Amino acid sequence: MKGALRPEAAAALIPEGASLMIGGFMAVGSPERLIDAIVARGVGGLTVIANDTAMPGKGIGKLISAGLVARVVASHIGLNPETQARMISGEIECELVPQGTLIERIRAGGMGLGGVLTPTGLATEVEDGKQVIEVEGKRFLLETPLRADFALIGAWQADYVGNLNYMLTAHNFNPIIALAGRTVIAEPDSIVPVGVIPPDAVKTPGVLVDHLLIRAA
Amino acid sequence: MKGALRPEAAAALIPEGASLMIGGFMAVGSPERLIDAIVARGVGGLTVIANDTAMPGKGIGKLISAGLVARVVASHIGLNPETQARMISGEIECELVPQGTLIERIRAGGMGLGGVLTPTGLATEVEDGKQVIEVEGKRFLLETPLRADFALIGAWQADYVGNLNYMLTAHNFNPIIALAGRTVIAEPDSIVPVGVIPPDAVKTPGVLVDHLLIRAA
Amino acid sequence: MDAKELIARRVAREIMPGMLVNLGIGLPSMVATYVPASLGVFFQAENGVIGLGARPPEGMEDRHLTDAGGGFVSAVPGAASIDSAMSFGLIRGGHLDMTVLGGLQVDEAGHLANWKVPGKMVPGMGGAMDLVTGAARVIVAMQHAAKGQSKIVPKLTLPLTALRRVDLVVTDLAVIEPGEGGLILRERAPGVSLDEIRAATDAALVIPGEVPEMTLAD
Amino acid sequence: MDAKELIARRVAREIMPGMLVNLGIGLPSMVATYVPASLGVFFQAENGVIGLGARPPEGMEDRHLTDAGGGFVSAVPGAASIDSAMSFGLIRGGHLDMTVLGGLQVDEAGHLANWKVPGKMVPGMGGAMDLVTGAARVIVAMQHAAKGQSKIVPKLTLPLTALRRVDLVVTDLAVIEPGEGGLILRERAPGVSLDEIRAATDAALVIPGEVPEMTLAD
Repeated sequence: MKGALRPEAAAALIPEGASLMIGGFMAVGSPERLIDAIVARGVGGLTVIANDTAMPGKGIGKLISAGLVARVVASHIGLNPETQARMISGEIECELVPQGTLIERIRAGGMGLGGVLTPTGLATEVEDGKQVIEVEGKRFLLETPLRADFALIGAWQADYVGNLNYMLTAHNFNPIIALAGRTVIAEPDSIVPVGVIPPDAVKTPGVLVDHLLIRAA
Repeated sequence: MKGALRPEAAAALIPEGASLMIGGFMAVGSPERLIDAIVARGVGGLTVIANDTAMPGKGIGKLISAGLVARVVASHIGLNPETQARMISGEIECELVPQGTLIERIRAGGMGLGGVLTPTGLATEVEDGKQVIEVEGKRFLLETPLRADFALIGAWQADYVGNLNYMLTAHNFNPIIALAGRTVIAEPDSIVPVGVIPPDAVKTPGVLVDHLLIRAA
Repeated sequence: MDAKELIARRVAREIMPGMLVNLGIGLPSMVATYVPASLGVFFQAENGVIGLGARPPEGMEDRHLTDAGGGFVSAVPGAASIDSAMSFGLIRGGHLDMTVLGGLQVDEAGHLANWKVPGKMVPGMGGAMDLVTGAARVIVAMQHAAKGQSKIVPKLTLPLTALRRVDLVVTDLAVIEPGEGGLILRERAPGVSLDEIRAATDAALVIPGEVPEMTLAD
Repeated sequence: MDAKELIARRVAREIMPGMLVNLGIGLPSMVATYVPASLGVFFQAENGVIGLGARPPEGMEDRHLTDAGGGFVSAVPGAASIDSAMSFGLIRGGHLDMTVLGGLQVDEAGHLANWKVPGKMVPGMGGAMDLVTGAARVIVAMQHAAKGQSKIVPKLTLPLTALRRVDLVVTDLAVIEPGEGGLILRERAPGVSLDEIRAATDAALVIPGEVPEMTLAD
């Protein structure tokens, strides 16, 4: 862990065209201050890998509305009409992935696996273009790993060495994307001294985290 | 969760020839009282799937010494000379699996995946008889899922609905085998009222646990 | 009682003590209202708490605790937080005892379409494909018809959600059990005749000698 | 200073501030002794704590906290407990900055054999195959020879641990860096001559113009 950054300094790390995994489920557990800083910086052509694109004005929805996103890999965009409109107009390229497959692909990327076999999506349009592999007489889709340049995490607590934990339904994609981003930036609700988060309560070890966002003013 | 059983009642659930996943790493985190009860019952022909076979007199080592085990799937048996001797004499059939592959095979079994692709074991004797699959120009071994009739878990705390947590290095295989046993029996150090383990501290949700062992006398 | 309440009350009767149940957003989420706490059922939302409870008291909503639709919920005693990998591990691995989902169409093979209307609605499949593939029991809760069109059809015209045959379809007119031999009409809604159901259904129905009226949860 | 201490002290110098490091049991575990706490290094054992510390004070050992060999350890401030899936996810996914393992043989291709002697020792590979496959940097710490036989060989005669070429070999005689062109002799142990190293080594060595003596950690 390299230290705590102001939101604008964290956003400045992100270049044009970067790929971002962003935690959150309908913006619950998303790093809102970091997203605001990226919008303020205005860097475009981004790929966003996330469960969903939230709704206009919240979480990832703010990146969509600002026109910064060129490509979305998500399981659901139905509650953000702007994503739908920009997809239909061709401004955003959208890859829709079943939610359980998406999280396993991210985990595989983060954990050095070459892929996973899942029954989900067999015989649907999700199967198109994929290898079908038979194991013990059953057919599965081969789903390949996903990684990203950055993982942007919304956490509950962080300690001074970057250990993170999460609260209730704000876990969602956060602990998994922490493994799959080449640079990991976490925005915690609070930053506490080492020892306040006991070892058994750590959900993301600090060794995975590159930067924390400084506490909110 | 169906309730708390005496060790002998829990052991009585296990038939001749059953397959058992057992938590623990060199017996740290293994359910010792449950293992003692299985030894006392003396049911044989067991398959044990675990990281290791501990050492004589400890954890899984007690099942080995009692001659109850016909087959072992493990990553390491080197610290139990009895396992080695019984393997060489042909009494125990032994499948050795790299540790990271073993835990992923168990996870895949528990999570409904048809397998995972790993680079581990490529070009070694672990590759023998396995499918090699190429993804994005890299070669991987296809490793298939493992399940078992029973998962026998050593936990730190359980609550009345079966939620479990674990302490320090006693996590190891326990939270993963909880997903892959058709019947899951957990031996906690203590059993506490609902609410003592907060939702964010639960490592194994009670919905996965069939039986707890009653507290030690 | 309106059609949605009727469906929710009938689905509630499928829920057995101690089950782990996922309720989709919309109509399916209404089912929880009719399941008594004494059953010890745990509701899961795929976004990550086992043991979802009702909306919290005014002023006590917390932004870290919502259902899959983003609405504020509470958690029952004994709840457990899980991340998305665990959530879908439970779903795909068959640990989820039941899922209740909405539907656009069910056909004579028992196949469900519920995630896409080509050229019109492309919201993404979210968790639907995993839920239908992996849950131990899949119940479709939907109106029998939409805009005068039967949603029980001979063959899906909308994109398939999963290969797996669903276990039960509960509508405002009927309870239908898909099986090897087709769609078996199991129950009629109160006061609805067999002829009315036949007339409202495009698919062929297998009709046993006796088709009782639904019993509804309180 | 005996051979093992020499090796451990030389390996310790490879460890950089803030690294996540896995030390194998036996000789490699001695390396920790020579790494100052001020470096902020986190040691991992594959059985599951990030931030392993020294043996606890007498009477304070806890059976829930051991290293991969089953010996009692402590944990440093900021430690994190992990299960085996996470442990090997960190290893296989390249999050582990360095692993230090023992070896039976290293050959001119930089390949390591360290888990099996056919017909003799079949302990199982444990975590070795994952560690060598996945760690960002793999260091082999071993005696240069065993029973008068060089362990640095032209071609492995014992079973391979992993396809991956190891990054550095530290012995009681030399520091050797396997590369595209073979085994490069980088350093000599204090007081050991090039001829002594050549004589003790079955494999061909690439010997640069200058081969300095090792510098050891305090």
